[in-house]
Amino acid sequence: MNIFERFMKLDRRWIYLFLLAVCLLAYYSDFTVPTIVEKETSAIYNFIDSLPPGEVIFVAIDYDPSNQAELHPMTYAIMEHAFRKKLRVVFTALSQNGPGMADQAIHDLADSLRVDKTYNGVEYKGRELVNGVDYCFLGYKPYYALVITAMGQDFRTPFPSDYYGTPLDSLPLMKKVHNYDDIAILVDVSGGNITDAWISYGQGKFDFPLALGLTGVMTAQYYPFLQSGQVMGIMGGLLGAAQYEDMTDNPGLAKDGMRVQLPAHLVIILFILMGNIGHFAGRKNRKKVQS
Amino acid sequence: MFSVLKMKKYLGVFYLIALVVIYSTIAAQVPVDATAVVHPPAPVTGLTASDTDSDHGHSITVNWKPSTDDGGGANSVIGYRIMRSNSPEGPFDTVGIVPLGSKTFENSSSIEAGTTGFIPDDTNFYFRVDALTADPAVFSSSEGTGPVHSYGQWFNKGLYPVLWAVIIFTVLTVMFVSAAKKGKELYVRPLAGIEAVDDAIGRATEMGRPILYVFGLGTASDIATIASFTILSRVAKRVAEYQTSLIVPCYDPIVMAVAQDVVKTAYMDAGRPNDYKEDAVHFITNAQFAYVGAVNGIMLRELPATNIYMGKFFAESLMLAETGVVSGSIQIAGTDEIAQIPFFVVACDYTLIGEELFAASAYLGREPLLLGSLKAQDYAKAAVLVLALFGILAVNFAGDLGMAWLANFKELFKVID
Amino acid sequence: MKRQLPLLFVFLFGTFMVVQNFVPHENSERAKDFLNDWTIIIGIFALALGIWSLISVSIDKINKRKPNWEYAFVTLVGLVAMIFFGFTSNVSSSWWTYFASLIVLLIALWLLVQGILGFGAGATRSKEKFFAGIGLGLVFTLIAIFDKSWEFHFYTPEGLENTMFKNFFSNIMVPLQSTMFALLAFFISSASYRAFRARNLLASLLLIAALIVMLRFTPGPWGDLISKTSTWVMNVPNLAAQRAIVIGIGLGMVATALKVILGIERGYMGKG
Amino acid sequence: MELGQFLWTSLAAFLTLSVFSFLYKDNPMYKFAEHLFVGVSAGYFVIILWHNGLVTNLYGRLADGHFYFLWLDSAKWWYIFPAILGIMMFTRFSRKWSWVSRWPVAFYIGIATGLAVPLEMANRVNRQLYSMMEPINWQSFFGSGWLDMGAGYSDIIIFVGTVSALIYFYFSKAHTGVFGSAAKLGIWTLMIGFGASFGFTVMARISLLINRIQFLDKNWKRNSFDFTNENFSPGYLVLFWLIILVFLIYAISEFLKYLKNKNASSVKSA
Repeated sequence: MNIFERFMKLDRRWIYLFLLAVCLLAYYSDFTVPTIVEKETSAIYNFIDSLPPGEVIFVAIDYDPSNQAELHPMTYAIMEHAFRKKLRVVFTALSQNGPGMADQAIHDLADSLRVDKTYNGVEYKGRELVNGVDYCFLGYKPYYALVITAMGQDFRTPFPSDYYGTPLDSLPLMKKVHNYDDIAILVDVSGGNITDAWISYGQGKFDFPLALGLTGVMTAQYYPFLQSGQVMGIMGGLLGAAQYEDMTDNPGLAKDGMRVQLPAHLVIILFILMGNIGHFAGRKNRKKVQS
Repeated sequence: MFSVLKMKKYLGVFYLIALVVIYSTIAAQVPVDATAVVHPPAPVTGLTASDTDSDHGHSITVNWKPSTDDGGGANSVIGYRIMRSNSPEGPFDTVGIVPLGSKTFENSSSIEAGTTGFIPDDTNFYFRVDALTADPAVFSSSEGTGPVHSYGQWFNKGLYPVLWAVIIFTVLTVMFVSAAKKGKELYVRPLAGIEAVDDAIGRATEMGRPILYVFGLGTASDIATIASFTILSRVAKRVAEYQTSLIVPCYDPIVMAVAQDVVKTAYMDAGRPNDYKEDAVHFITNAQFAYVGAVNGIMLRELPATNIYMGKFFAESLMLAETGVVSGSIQIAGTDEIAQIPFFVVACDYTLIGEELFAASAYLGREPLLLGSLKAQDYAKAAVLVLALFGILAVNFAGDLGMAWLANFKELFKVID
Repeated sequence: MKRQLPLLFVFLFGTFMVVQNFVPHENSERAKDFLNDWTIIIGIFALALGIWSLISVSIDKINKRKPNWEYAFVTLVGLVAMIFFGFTSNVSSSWWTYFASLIVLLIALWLLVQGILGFGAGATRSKEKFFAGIGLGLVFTLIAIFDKSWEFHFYTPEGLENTMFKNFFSNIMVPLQSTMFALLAFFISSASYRAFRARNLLASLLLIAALIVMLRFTPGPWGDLISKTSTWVMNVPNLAAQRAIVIGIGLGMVATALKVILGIERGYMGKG
Repeated sequence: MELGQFLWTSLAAFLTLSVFSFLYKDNPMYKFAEHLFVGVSAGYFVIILWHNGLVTNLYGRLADGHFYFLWLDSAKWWYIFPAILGIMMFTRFSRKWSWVSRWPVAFYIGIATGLAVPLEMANRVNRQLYSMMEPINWQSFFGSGWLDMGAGYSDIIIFVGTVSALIYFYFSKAHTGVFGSAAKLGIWTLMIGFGASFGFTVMARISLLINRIQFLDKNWKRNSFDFTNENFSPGYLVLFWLIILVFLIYAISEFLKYLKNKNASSVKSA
């Protein structure tokens, strides 16, 4: 068996081993993968970045733990950016298994905000996040379409109290926040069809700036809404999250992920090329034999 | 796309300028003095209320002409309040508030009595619309309208295109099926995936190894699964004739029950009822990945000669197909789940793409009745092609040719729920 | 009649549902909701059939000492434990009676099912096994009645909040689920290695499109060009392909459904 | 992390590693994980369907908080019918009455097919046909820059691609002549589409792997070595290494087996 034939008939387990080794190596190493920032993502970043301190943004965390790998990085990137900019965040989790995850996210964020950091040359002092002042977690209610519509009247209609049981009226943050008119932008991070409800029942009826964070597979489906202007920006999968992290100069989960993604893709492409080289070289050899 | 986006950008600027202009005119007109009285705006006119069409009842649509002070005149209107009452004199209750510029409001409720805002059918209501100003105390009411009552319709007019499509398609199917019954010869082009099924069963017999038939995650209410039952019945019949063994692990209990029936009948038809084993078709579990794990285990332990995947598949498509490669089986797949077709195409020896799955039952049986419906499908496809071609020409050129009425040709096909 | 009646049912209910779709009236909505409930309820009853199939196949494996029969115990214990947890409330004081009764329940069910299956197969001592199972079942019932630290709840979903139920869910089901899913990372690589060979024109098209899209986020001088190309491929040729498949599938589905309603296709009844 | 939680996490880690070991080949650890998964998930769905299906959709409607004799005088007594149909499924255990079990199936399939006809026609045929008739962007026919998906030519490519791919699906006409060329264009379009969606999915699948690596690293390994944890005991480390050891021993034994086979086969060939 010459080398080309070996290329063609590699045991799949070598591929697995090689892929795993590369993934682990990349996971534990420390390099950054440059990403090209796309317009769809920078639109979201620029909008949030230009908001004055004290403005309220709304983050809808609409995914299950099964989509955590792709979507959690977006939530972290956007919320940290907002908190560092002294914006305030209202968020919901309208997916059944989402609330626990959202709760964990806000705890993690509170931890990382206690530390002083410098992003894009600006120094941000560490501070303590206060529930009800800096953020408000509304929680989960079933029938997302109805919840989204009802929130157009007042957030208190579906959520009289927040996730932790405190009545909304007693939270300082919510004093002046009643419905979508009081928020600067709504970012929907979603792994399912709740996005459609935000577009048609939320944005369509109440007309607020809507940005989407979607799983990679869903992204292509929502480009038409970007073109029609119903959606002001889209972050697609881990790639979108990595772009956002690049812009905020705060490499996190997504950049970690991209560090594995790029070599993993390259490994797969390498094996495809090897198979093809083997195929063509083998064909040449066979032809020689025939002639 | 980019040019469109750019235009949008300019539109934004335009809106911004327009907003500034409007705002400054309002600011100029409204005295800065806070104690100044807001004059009641002109009331809305032309108020009509009627039952909402093509719905389940319990809904009334209110239409009006906006106040002359809405976006013009004194420009004092900020919105409209829709009021409803059981008698012309009142008292009126608020049923909705809409922003300025609105001309219509749908007052609707669910069909269950006792839910909030329930609107009983066949009950007279009277409506009034108030033009609201920034001062809650200052508004002007329109003339009342009514009585009006809601009622359910027996036909949804938004579904006309669907109705026609279903009727025409049914007629086509019945026509071709009865033509086929009369013994008219129908040509169908060969499908590689179908022809492979017979060879695959033969191969399994030679190797003395079983055949694995997988329905995927479909329930018995998925049409793909129902089509798959027919394919299974053909496969099982041949398996019985060749005296090979068959394994059908199931994800859905009803699918399991039906598949047991199908396989049993097939064995009886083949004249070998004693060869049928009750546990050939068995249930595994209702969880996607546990099911996949178990089927993968079956593949590596029983080493089936042939794996047939027909039905509805999700992420497990590639997991099954790749494990099947390891166990050295010939694999034939067919699914209507678009996202999974690429994986089957890549990993399986033969793949029935989308519609071919539904045609497979007809192909396998070569029964004229079922082949007749293929002909109907082809005619329907031809109709789609012709209509689409005509539609795209009409949309793009009818206006230029002075046939503006044709430009809206595509609206004939719009489905409104 | 045994065969004609079901066909009639399919025809009547099928036609009714087709017509119902065009009738928005509330009576038709209610009828649809009601019939939908039927399918749900039939599905739940059918699950009992499925579970019985799982149990009997597992026990058959054990009794006949088929390959890997030892593992069938794992399935059975997992199944019974999960159901037991799902019907009981949280344990307030001592855990040992809880787990002791689970073990008693397992043995009782084991004997009972062995007995029932034995009757069918005419095995020896199946009667003894059956009654021993019933006896142990009684013991279990007594523990359940007299042990006040935990109790059964069948009509209210307390069991869903049971600690053990939740732990089994989040530490057995969830990690297994995500790991099984994660195997796809490996399978997708071996599948693409094996299949993406430029053997002919079709395979080459498949290969090139896949490569372009896979390379879409590679940094470098070509990065922008490739990323634009991949967006275009995803939104133009891919859209065309998907649309055609959707229309084809739609017609295929409607045709199949019509054939079933009209009684032309009876594969689901074993008559092809 | 408390001991109890750590034990559960270690179990999860063990199961995770077991499933990954399947990539090498079928082995006892995988068999254990697989069979456990089947049992637990089946039990889980029994419970979920009982509490969220049977109780809410059937019992709740029949009983509505009161006791009724056989529920015949219940407010929604007609829910007896689906229950009877459901029970009919069990007649399949009897040889004589098993034909009755076809009734509920017939109801089920009748309802499913009846629902599908107008819905699939509307969603898959009518709506797609409607969206095929789009105006072509003549203003910027060549678009801007490289491969512009909003440009006029892209609109035309979409239309032509759809039409030709539909022609490929023709069953009753041989793919020859002009028709055959169109069908060929159709299968090209399909293949490009398949390749693209395959390549697009790779990223999401790698993400899943990363998620598992993160779980093993952050939730399990880190807690095993977390000396700052107040609940920490050497048992944490022992458990960690024990689980690793299981897989290590398996790997070594497989390797020895491999060496033995290799020697044996080389002897044979000699």
